[in-house]
Amino acid sequence: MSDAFWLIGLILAPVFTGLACLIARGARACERINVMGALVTLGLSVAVVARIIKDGAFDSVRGLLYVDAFSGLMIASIGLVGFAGSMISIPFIRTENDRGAVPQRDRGVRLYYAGIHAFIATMYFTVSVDNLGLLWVGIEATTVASALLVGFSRKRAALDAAWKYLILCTVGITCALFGVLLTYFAARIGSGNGSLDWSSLAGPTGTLDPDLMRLAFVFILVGLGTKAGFAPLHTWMADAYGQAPSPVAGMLSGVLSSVALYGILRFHTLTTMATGTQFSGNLLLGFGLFSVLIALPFIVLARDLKRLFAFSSVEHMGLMAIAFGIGGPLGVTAGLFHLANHAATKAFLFFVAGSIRQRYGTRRIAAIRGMLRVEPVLGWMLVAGVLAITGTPPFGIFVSEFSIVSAGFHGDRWEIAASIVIVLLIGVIFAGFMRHLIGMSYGIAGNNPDRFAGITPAWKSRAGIAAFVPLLIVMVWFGVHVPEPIRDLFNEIAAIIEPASREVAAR
Amino acid sequence: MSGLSLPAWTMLLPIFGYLAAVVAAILSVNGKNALRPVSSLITTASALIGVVVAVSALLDNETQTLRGWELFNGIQIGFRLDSLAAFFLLVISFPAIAAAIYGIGYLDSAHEPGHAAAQLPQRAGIDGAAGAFLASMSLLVLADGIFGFLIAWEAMSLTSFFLVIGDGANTARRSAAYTYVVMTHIATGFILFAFLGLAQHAGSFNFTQIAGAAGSLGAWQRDATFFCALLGFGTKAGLIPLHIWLPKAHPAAPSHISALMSGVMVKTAIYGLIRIIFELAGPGPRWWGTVLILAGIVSAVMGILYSLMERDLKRGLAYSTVEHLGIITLGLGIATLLFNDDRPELAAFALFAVLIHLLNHAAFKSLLFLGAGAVQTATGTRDLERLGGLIKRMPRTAIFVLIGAASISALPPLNGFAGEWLLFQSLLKLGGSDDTAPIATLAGIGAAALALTGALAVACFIRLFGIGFLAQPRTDEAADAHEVSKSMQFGMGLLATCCLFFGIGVTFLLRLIEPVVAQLSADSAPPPVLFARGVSTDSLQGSYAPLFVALGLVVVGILPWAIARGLFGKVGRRIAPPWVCGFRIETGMQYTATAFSKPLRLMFQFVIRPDRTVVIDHPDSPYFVTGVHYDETVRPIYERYIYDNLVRGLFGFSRLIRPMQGGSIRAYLGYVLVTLILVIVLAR
Amino acid sequence: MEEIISFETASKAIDLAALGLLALALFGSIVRRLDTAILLLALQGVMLGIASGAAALAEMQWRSWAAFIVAIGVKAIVIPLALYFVLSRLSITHDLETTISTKVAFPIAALMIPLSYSAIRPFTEGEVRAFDAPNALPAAMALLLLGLFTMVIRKNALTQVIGLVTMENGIYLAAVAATRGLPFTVEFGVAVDVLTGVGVMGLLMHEIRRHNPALNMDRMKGSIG
Amino acid sequence: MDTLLVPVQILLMLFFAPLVQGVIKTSKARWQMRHGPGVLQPYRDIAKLLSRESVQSDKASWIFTLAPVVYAAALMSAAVLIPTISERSAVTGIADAILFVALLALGRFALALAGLDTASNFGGMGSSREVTFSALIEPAIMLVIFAIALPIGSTNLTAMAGADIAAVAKILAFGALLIATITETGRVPIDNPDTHLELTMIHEGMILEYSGRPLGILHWATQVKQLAFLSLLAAIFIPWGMADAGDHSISALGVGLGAFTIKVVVLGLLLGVIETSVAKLRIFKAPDLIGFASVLGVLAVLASYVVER
Repeated sequence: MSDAFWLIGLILAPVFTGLACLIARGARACERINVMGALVTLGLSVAVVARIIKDGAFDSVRGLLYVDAFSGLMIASIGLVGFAGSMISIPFIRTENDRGAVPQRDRGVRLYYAGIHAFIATMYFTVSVDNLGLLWVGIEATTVASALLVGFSRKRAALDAAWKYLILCTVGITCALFGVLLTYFAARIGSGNGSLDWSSLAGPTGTLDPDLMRLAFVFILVGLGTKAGFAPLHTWMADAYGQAPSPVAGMLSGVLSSVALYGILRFHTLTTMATGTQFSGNLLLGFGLFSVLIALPFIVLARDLKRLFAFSSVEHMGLMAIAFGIGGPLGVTAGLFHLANHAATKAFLFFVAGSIRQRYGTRRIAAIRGMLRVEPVLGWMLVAGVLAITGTPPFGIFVSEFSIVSAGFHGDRWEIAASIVIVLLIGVIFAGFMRHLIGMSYGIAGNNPDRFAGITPAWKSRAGIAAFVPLLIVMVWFGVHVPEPIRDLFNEIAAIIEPASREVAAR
Repeated sequence: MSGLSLPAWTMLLPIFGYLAAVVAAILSVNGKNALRPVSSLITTASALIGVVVAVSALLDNETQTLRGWELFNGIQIGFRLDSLAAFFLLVISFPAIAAAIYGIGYLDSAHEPGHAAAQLPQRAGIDGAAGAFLASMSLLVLADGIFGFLIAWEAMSLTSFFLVIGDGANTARRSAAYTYVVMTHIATGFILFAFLGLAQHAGSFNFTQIAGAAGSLGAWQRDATFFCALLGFGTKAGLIPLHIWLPKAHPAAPSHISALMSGVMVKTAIYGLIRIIFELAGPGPRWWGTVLILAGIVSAVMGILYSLMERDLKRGLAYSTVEHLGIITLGLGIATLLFNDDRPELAAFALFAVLIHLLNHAAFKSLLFLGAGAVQTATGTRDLERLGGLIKRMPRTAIFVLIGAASISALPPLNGFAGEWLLFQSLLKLGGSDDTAPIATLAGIGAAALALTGALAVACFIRLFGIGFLAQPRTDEAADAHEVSKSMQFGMGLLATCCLFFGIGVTFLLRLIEPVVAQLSADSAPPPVLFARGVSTDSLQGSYAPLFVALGLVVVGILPWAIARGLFGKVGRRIAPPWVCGFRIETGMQYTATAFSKPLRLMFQFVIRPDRTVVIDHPDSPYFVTGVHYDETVRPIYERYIYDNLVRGLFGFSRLIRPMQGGSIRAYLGYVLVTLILVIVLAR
Repeated sequence: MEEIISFETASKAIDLAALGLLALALFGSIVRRLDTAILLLALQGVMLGIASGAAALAEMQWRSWAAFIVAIGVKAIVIPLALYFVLSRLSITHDLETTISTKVAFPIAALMIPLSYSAIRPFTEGEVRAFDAPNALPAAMALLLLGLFTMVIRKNALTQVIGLVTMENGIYLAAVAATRGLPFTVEFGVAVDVLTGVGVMGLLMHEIRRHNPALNMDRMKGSIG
Repeated sequence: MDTLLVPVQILLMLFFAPLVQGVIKTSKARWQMRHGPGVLQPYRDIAKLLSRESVQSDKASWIFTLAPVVYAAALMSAAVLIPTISERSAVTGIADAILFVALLALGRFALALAGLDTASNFGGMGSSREVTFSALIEPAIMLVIFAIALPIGSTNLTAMAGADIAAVAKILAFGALLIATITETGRVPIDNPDTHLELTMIHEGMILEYSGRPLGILHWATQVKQLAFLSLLAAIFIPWGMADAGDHSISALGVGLGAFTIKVVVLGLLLGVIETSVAKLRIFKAPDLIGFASVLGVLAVLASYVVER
């Protein structure tokens, strides 16, 4: 079988799974299909990634699809989080359904599964196309696919959130499209023929008009930045993540924003090739710092668990932006590593949040108390997750944040200043998080938390374990040891994102 | 001298041991009750191994390294056991033995709600966390490279955080733990800056390479590094005003953990400072030493003052930890100043003083915390005002605590004095190092401050022991206290013995740590001669021979009684109630702890600003008073003036920003538009 | 087959269409009545039709004709009609309540135009003169900004869709101006996405109307912070 | 001969101390136009007390019993350190000035605990005040020691005896040490040795519960402490006539003994004068005086460097 097969299969498998769910009879059948589909997809993604790691980039469908190391990283994270997401969905949706919280009962369940698989498919599509225009199409498709999932529980708040999400992201994405067009023009001015194929643009022949590319990048950054959730374009996040079903929220936060970042970085590369690293790098740095700064107060004052995590996503997207803005092999690899860690950790956290909501019947932080006594396992999972996301050892994010900052220290004085600032901000954010965490895990359990004691706890069902354990393994594993091939992968990607610095990460 | 010359991998044995203890604890969660002490016993064994490894490494004085694995972007995990690390491994391990053994009995019979370890899970939690705590501390000193250091550092803070918060049942502990973890985390940020600056210069994360590149550091790099390190490690060391977490957190933990935190954990900060100053970033300009000396003086004096004002036994001890870390910092400052002045032989002397005092403090502070725990176990309270008369009810504990109190008050011939004597001598050396008035005055002031601290410490521990253990019990809890279990006694006894022997045999200790000093001051450092026989008038050094002094004290102590006996024969002794102006003696008549420190509170009003509350309740007419409640509390000024404002500022800022997320989609779209336009304009 | 009109003429036509679109969008951002706004949107569609038609005549490729059909069909007829349909079903006055007065809105909206021109001038004037229709790109960018601006100042969900479509028109104009157009796959994908996007919006609007019959976006305050 | 110095010194201190006390009391009496009991009275008092049985508080513990032993041991050993008839401290090479201060602290520690152990309120009050004042005076003493020790670079009392440092420094240091002496020996204006008014007493408060032999020992030890301070003053500031550390010929020692006697008697008279001529301070005014001692100390340290020898 050829690579092409795997790749196409990777994109089509979720699609078919989704369709199958759509026509499936009954919720249980749906779940079974979901499991199979998820497993197949995971297998395919592993195959593709392995292929990429083994012998580099390849294309298929007459150059329509093209995956390099960077796509490989994204496929890996989508594979992991997507699998975990579709697994955790089973106990989650089952509980919701038992509680009658799913609109139109089984039909709603079918739509849900169809939705998440379609969503996953669009993400795979986005990261594996060659043509930047299609990349745009893919990102817009993710928005459309996920908007309905956000509004899944047809409640008012959910619908409003979905509306905001859709409108804001569509607006952003439209700006991005303009950016894509400008890129096209830039290509035409630069080298007579206008093309949007990454492989040709980023290739040695690709020359772009610097000034126009600069403008193009501005639109791309603002447009896709809205999707990725840079402050002050992040405003839809809190509502969307807060209202979306937790598995979806996990996928949105864990990978979707990273996919948007992926898009930005592709153009970042083109821009750097056209204008040198300074321009786009500084923009990223600026947006990143601002995002971390803006995320801080909302984390400190958060009242709602999932909104808290949403703002932490803003923070972490900001950190990644800073890492790529700092650039250089160190910065880029650190950013990529952070991307991977954040995907696993944040998905884990949202899944935990979902379980907590089902257990306590609320997302209000003030109402969640004494978890370590009421629900020890879940409580410790929350503790672990929060410690991981706030960058404490032995979790991966500690390593990646450390590398980001140390990369900053290798930069010029502005980058040193930036890294000092972010360390302090992260410190305060940690303070905010711990305040909530201590309250939730240790505080005195009030207002009868046993109201919902009857529910089947998501983290105890087999599917739940299948969702949590892999994520947890990745979180901890990357904290103590990063295997050789993965490090090589990162270096390879660094060479793709910053062709200027093609030598592997120093030391 | 030469030790066992163990292979390199043995340095990790204690760590694995502690981790085994953690595993044992986890396994015992739902296990049988008989399995309770297993974890603690494993910890004890590992600590013993730690002592052996450390001592033998000190004896055969050679640096051993273990290559670990590369983690990411050149982050190397590696281990190194040099003399300094060995010394600190020793400081970590020997109190750990006592604490672990003590813990067995303590957890069996702890009173305070939350520490009550009757139910197994909690006990397992404490044992496991304790094991992890010790493991991380040992790892900290063994780590060769900033990343391993930081991981261990954070792990140390987190494990101790979990120990402090316990089951978080009461608000006080939650807030204590919160303050602790937040402050230590932000402090870690500064340590990170210090390290990363060096790593960036050296192009490596490993201490060995960084130390190698230290020579070519720029002046401002050195200064920045030192500054950040001072802030970061100063917080952990509890230097005023960075210390506010310490008196909150240390008492909250179970007492044998408090012992480890106060006696050992804070020392890791000193370890970090020493590494930075003497190996990684030094030598630097003079002001480093001066700053350290001044910071030390402030912490020492203020710390002991606050300790004097405390009614809570363990809080008092925690403040005295602030004091002693101040003293150690003072000594470190002297060493730094001399080291930076390129006077290695004098710096070496000061280093001896620092290390010895550090070791001693580990002994007696741990001992006193264990004692406090025993009192708490026996009486269920830590409030001095509710104690009294314990010496009759728990005689052994009383003796141990008395030894601890005497040592910490720097009374000869116990170990506390040995350290202080060396410090005074190094102050003298500092003053003599160049004859300019400023340095001399600095030395003089330092001596005065040290003397003041010592005298206040005497007062403080007279108060602690006198009010807590002597005379009559003030409450029923104190009245029906009983001696604590054997394992607790053993733990305390072990440390008490350490106090005695470290005091008498300080000479041997000095010879033991000789390689450490040699490694730091890059100079063969002969240990200071404490005892000079035969005096030639030209070289008259100050000297202190503990053994002779001890013997002398005994002889001279017996002498007058012998004389009296010889002259006037034997006389009897009658037991009678004391004379209280003809009234019947009541426990209420006894001096209270608050009253005892009243004069000092009045004299130092200007720094400690006590809040006095007097409530006179009279049912109807103000002339018929039924009762007067007098309370005097001390709320530290820096909390009032620094930290409250910081917090207020943070929340103010947050409330300011929050409306941005108003929920209006048009506002959000507005942000997009504005951002777009701004960036377009900026980008051109 | 060979082209009916020359590229120059086509460019002229596109240029004029661009200016027309600009005027319409500017006007659309300040009109008082909702159905007027829809009408203006339809006119924008017509303008696009003209532009794409001209391009098609010049290029004589079937996909340029496809673009022309889309412009006339979808943008000039379907979407306006759909919006009008929804509007008629809505239980709201056809008056638009803008949030800021026209006196303020208009100058701001007008400012977008010089901004766009100044941003793109270097490529449409001077020695590196890349395009035959110098107004196309600036106009496209201005449409983008104006559409966004309309969305900001209007409360009603419908007007937000109108603003969005205006932005889309901008893109479309830019795409058309790129004579010897974009890769087909891209255009196709874009079209599909836009349609599904609008479709989903309709779906959501339908749902939202259950609790927010006037589709007033200001009653959509999520939780704060 | 050198090793013999230790017992000589001990006996000298033990049996000289009451005499000095007597001298002071007599001089006071004379200044107050009284006849006074005569210089040998302290011997009689101590002898009487030593021969009496003792009464002990039934609330007290073994601390109460042990305290006098430790107190006496500490202070008498402290007295041994001071060079008296010879410039050579009897225990040079074993102990130095810093140990002297530490031994004072040890004595204080024991006695203050005993004061708290009796369960009566006077004891606690005495201890509280004692530790307060000594906490304030100890820095002053240490400053004096450093003022002398810094220039000569040694805290060895043999070296400090008659060390040549700037006269100004010496005078300042003398003032500081004099105040220290007054404080440590519990004399007017800090404390009043011959009253038992609860408002004023400090030292007497702690030992209020003692009687018989222990009390005798305590008094004795206190007098030894007083003598130790006087001889410290003498050794450092008026080293005339002390036998050179090198030769300990009988003659030299004889001269030293004579000189020593004269010096301490003179100093004793001086204390008498002070005690008669000034009024006792209110207890919370005393710190000002003691603080002044520290100031003098700091100035002394400065002077010992700034001013030419």
